[in-house]
Amino acid sequence: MARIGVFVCHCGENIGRTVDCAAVAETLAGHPGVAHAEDYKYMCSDPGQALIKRAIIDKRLTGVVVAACSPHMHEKTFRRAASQAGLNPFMCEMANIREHCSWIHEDRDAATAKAIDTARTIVEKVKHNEPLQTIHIPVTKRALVIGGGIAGIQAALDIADGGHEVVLVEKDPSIGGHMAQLSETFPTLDCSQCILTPRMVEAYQHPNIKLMTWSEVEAVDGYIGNFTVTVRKKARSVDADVCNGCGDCLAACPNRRTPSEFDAGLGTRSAIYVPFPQAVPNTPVIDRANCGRFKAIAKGIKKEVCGKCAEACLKGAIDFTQQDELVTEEVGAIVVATGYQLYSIGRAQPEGLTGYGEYGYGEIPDVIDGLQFERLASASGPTAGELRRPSDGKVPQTVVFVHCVGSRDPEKGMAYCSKICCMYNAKHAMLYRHKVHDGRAVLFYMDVRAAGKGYDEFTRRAVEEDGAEYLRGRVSRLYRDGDVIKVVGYDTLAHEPVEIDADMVVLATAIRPQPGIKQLAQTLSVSYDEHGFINEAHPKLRPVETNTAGVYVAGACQAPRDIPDSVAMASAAAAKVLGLFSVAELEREPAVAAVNETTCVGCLTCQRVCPYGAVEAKEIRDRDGNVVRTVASINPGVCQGCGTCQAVCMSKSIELATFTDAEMYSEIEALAFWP
Amino acid sequence: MSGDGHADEFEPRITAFVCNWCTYTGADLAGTSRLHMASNVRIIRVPCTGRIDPLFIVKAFERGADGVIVSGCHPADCHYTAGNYHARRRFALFRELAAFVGIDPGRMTFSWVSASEGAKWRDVVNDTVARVRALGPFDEYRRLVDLPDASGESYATIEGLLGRTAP
Amino acid sequence: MTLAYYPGCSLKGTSREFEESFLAVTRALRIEMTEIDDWSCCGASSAHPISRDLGVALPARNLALAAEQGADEVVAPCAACYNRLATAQHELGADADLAARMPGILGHSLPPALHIHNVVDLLAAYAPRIEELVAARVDPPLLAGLRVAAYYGCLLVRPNEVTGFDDAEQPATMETVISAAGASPVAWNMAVECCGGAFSISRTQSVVRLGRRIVADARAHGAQAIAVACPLCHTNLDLRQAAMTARGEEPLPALFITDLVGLAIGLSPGELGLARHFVDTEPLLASLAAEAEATATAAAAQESS
Amino acid sequence: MTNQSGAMSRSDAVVRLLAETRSAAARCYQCGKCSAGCPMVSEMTLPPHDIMRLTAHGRFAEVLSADSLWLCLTCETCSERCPTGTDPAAIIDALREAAVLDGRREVPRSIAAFHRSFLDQVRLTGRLYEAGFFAEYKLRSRALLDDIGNAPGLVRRGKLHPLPHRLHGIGEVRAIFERCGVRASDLSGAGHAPAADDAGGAPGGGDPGGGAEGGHA
Amino acid sequence: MTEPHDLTTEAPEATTGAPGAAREAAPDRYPETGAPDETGDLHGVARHVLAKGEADVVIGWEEGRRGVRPAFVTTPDDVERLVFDTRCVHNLATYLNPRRRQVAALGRPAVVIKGCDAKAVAGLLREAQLSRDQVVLIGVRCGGVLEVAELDEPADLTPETVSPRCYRCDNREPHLVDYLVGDPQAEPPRPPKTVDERVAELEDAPVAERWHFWVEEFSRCVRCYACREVCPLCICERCVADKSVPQWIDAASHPRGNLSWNLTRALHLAGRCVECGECERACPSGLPLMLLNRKLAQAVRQRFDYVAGDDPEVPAPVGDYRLDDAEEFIR
Repeated sequence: MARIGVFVCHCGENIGRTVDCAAVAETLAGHPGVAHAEDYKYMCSDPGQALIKRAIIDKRLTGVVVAACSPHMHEKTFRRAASQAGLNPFMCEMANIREHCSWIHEDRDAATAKAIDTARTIVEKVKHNEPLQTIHIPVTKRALVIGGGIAGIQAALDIADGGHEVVLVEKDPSIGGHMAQLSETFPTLDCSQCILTPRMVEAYQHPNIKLMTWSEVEAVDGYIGNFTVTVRKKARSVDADVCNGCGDCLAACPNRRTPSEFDAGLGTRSAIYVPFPQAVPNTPVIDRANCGRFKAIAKGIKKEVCGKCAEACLKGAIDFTQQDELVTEEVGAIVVATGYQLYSIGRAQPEGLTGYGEYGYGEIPDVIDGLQFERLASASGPTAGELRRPSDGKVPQTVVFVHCVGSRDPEKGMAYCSKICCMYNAKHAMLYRHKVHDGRAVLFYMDVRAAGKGYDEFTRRAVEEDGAEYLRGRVSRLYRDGDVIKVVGYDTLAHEPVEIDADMVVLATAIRPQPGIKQLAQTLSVSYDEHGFINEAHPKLRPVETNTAGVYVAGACQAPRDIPDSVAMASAAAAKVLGLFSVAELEREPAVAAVNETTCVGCLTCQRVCPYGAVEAKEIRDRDGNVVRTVASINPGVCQGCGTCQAVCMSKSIELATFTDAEMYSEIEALAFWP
Repeated sequence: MSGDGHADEFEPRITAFVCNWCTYTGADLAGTSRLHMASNVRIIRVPCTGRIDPLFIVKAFERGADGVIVSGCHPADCHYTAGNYHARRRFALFRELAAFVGIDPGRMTFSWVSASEGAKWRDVVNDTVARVRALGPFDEYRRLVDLPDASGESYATIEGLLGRTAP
Repeated sequence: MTLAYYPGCSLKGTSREFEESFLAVTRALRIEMTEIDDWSCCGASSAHPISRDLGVALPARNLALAAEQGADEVVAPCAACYNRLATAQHELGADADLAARMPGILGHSLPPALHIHNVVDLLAAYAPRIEELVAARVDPPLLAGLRVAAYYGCLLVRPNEVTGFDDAEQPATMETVISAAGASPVAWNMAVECCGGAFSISRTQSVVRLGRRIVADARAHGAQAIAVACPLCHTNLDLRQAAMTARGEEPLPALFITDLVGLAIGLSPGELGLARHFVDTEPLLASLAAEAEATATAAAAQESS
Repeated sequence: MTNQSGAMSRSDAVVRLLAETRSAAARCYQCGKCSAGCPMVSEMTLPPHDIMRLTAHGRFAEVLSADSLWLCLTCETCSERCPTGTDPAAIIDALREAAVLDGRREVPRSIAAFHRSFLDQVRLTGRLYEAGFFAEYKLRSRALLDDIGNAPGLVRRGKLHPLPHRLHGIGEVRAIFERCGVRASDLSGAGHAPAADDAGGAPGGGDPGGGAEGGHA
Repeated sequence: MTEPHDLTTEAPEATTGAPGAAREAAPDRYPETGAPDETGDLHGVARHVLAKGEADVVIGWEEGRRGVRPAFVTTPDDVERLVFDTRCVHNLATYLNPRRRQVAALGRPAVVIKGCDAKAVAGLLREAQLSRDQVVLIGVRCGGVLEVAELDEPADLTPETVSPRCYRCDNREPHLVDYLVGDPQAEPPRPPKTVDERVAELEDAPVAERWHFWVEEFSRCVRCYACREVCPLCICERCVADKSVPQWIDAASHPRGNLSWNLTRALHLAGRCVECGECERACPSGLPLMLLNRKLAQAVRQRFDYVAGDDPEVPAPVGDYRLDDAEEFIR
């Protein structure tokens, strides 16, 4: 006969306010199989847990039901307490009478009745629970980091320093991400390359880091501790081992006009290129879309075209025949750090977003975005650091910086604030004033959001020392008028319309996740929000984890974020990974399915539905070894406990532990008591 | 029982089978956001909508439910990648057969509610309760078992069961 | 596809020439349409600013008449009427309470959704036929090389989710019609800036201020004429242009888009009512004819040599 | 914005309109983009975003008595570019309607005269009888000399019909006015003398010299 | 509920459209058995098969005390007992069901199968209950059969006597065969009311009326499970109805238990049932079980573009899914 303890929590007054906890405990005390029932103000507190432990020992309880908050909150807490008192943790379940009851109903009677029913349902379930032992599964103590920006590099370094191998996959030819494109970084104005390049080299030379640039993750199978990742190493057409990065091939390449992605389209590069001087690895890549030879091949021209880079290469490292390569990596944890892209104001927009017709849809010359300004200001940029405007190379005497282009603009599809633009706008104004002393920097803003350490002081310096003119009001329209750009605005503090003839306009466009993030998230079966930012497991309490065990997130791919936060988040994710790798074996919830081989007829429908391929056919042989029957058999290591097989099994020969038929049936049965 | 219904009004009993990763968490979010809703729904948690067997729904009706909600992750968001796709096929067929044998489809709600759609969960709950309240109690189901009538006669006539006078 | 024609009050009065030009061109392009019988004013500049119901009911009456007279499409050459008809239909679609009350207010049943055209999208739909007629003309193309600034004003493109016409900030449909007519549209900045609309007589100095900016910008970008598609804009840029032009500056003729198409396909200035314009179009027409003549003789000479 | 119809009393309608505008204006976060793009902002004492601010805070006394409400061209630039979808154009429309229903008198005379004359002509003839409209506008706005120079040009160009059009459905049009609760007396008391900088009529510019348009009849 | 798909107006080609069309195009679908051996009549083939030892028993029909009954011929001499005529309505594929130990004990079977029976064999192959090389299939060209087998003389088919299953049969000449006997037959007559029409009639009735109809029918079910025993595709060792812990389906034969039993049986056959009609024919209480199967077959056809055919390569829709499956009923 079951001896179940029911513990009803007041949760301060979160539950007590609308649910009569005493009545719940009292009613449950009389329910068949319940040997102990009491209510207490804070079940999850130490005294609360002590109550449970003492009851388990004193009353020799065979099961515990804690009627309190959501299992997602404290199931682990109470199961640990139960096991400390000698009860198998899986005999302890929670009844959600807070999020699903007290918080969402006002009528006290209705809430109390519902709480009683919910608790009773879980009591009936626990009667049919079976004691289970956690499954121990091996952990492949290797990590995969997707994205080679500062967040990815930091995570990879921390994990590698923790003594574990890391595979760092980066889709561009070099790691460094958007940080490499910056000239100087706020709030200290130290040069971006100077603080980033050492980290890139450290990652490149770290014995534990396997760097795979010009590569993308194509498929991810398996589960925490045992992921099998297929990475597509795109053909570089250059043999990385032979190449010594001398750059002769770059000089020999006839095609000089391809717009450089690194210079945000302002500069140009050759078809065979290295994105930027300090690129890591310093191995060039042939951009087959713009290389004469490959364009000819694509058109089916038999004759060999160009090939000058191969001629120029003394080491013979150029290999036109190289093909994409699919590499499989076994890893135990994955950190997603794919970073961000800037919203473009053009006409063509992804679903749900709108362009900025009033700012010219990006077709007005000298109206550029933040990254393009960074490239103009950067010494390695197309203008070697001289602030010259793209159209005619003149040094602009008046530059207007427009805040919130796309951000905080629900009508354009992005209601959120992109967090870092106020800071880099102040920085841009300072950089401009440092380089063009008599120039005029005008910033149209709504609010200056500079909440980091030393941040507000930084923006005040831009105003007080560098003479940045902050005008409060959104710009209504930009249009080219002769040689200048007319900026039509309104100064809401001075109560007057403002029209400025700007030589150049810098738009602080919104931060968005990288293109293709949704496909990657679906490959990892991780959820994402309507913009494509990865959903964290819990906004406050589990910010670097995702709802898929073993997959962590860091940097701007989760939400707009500056460098200090991205680095901190990367180290946090690395800490999570190291925690995961610190145990010999992973303990896994024993929620796996098992086949009753006497009743299974081997129709193998379960094999067809299993998303993890956990079901194999198994032959039953008689003593003489000839096959009597084939049945299905489930590998407990691979099964993730979704239960689809049990639902499609006609003869109900499969039982998923923790959600067995008996347990489900008892929960439904309990509702028959519903008054 | 629920806030806005007046005392004598029929309060439907709704059983909800929800998947642990999306809708259950969405319902948690509705809780943390204090989104008030009807209290007629009793939630039973399953790992995935793929785990929900039509027998669960039939048994829920047999045990007195007036309406059933089945809810889980949106397609492509399933934590187990494909559980909701199998569930979608299974319930497409079950729903048509149930309607064919005379169970009003209005008594069953199928929905996708993600972990961030607390408000949608409240709407699913409130709409289902309102719809089933309009349909009234599912007495026909409860009367299918030939309970001995007052005189102790063990086999009630079929007409009695169906609440019709004998032809 | 039966097209109803809603002229609007100004086309019967101060902007008669727009109706003459519109009817002449539609006849030439073989666009069949019938004027809505017993149409009434859409209340354009004065109804909706003081009463939302009136601002929807007056145009809705005309939609109901058009539907009752068997039309499923309506063209309103005047941008203000077009905007009011579109807004009425949009509001009736969006506001159930208003839609419920409207039959009682109108005395007609609620009009079904009609496809509402303005003159620009109608002409754009017939651009191939315009090009055909221009090519078929024997004498040399009159408008070749004529630089025209396409002026949309505000009511054609805004509010965009109501009119649904082209792009609210960078429209291009009128440019396609101008090119079809053989002229060359000019890139300029004031295409969608408001001309002052109904303040023409009640607050003329605002209209002069706004109009001066528009004409100046057109002239600065080399336009020889401004193409308009609204009688209000035309009145403000034609009748009021005298007040906008400084000493010694040549005024810029304001032509209706239908005038351009008419001239291109060979209709005479008389048929297009050009004489009714305040800014004289004669000098421009003369210079165009002369240019056309010159190119024709040069081509003939070149051929014979 | 739902609004009044004949049945509801005017004061109820005003209360409802103001409540609706107030809740609609709550979406505005004062970014100033509407005022930046408004063609008439330079002539307004209360630019659109200030109107939104006062409306959001229920300070209707100041809003309904502002000239600026009447200087709006209804060109929809503000609503088209508003980042939060507050639709200031619709709010200002509704505020004007509330001002009329509330019998507010602070309306620039010429504009009050324009709207009143325009609607009178439409109520009387079913269409805008322009000759009658110009006459009535002149009387109401007392701007007798404005555009006098243009009158002969208009007549010569046949752009001024002497007689109004006979509308068969004139009864329906008048019924519409009545059922929409728009009375001939609306805006009657309104109209203050033009403010100092408000020049009122056309700067006397008439036809640019008779000779120039000699041309074709 | 989706509106009833009216198959009555369906041109014959259409039903054979989906899976059948592929068949004509690819005659080499059965490389392993080669072209069916036209050795003429049933007896000749049976004698050949037994004589050559290709099979230990030929399962067919023979004259019984009342009408025809299934026959198990094990020696070439007895092949004369085999008959085939309009009374041979039974679906002999049920004897290939592994649960029938006593038939398996007779050794390697050869079975005489009509078109509908062939579909059942394909079903068993799809679910690994049978492997193709374990059985010899003797296909017979069929022109439709009577609904009643217990007639002393084979009667001609009339609209009243023809079995409802035969109307619009898309497999009158089975393809999943090693041998094919019998002459091409004309199309069977159309019964006064086809199954589709009966389904449509019920669907047009209001929900409450449908409920009453089925409760009345199910109240007559005595849970003898004949429908399960006769069905070739009910392959479970222990049926869920026999599972008592937990007892999902009430064992008692009151209407509530019968409703959940019949719902579960129909759902377990969704996308698998070949509509051979044996369950309805075997039911002692005369429950219209084919209506349930037909309704689900229509749903499977409309929603998943699948019609059960006799090609084991075409996967059944159960346990499969497409990203664009219709979800109009999901919020």
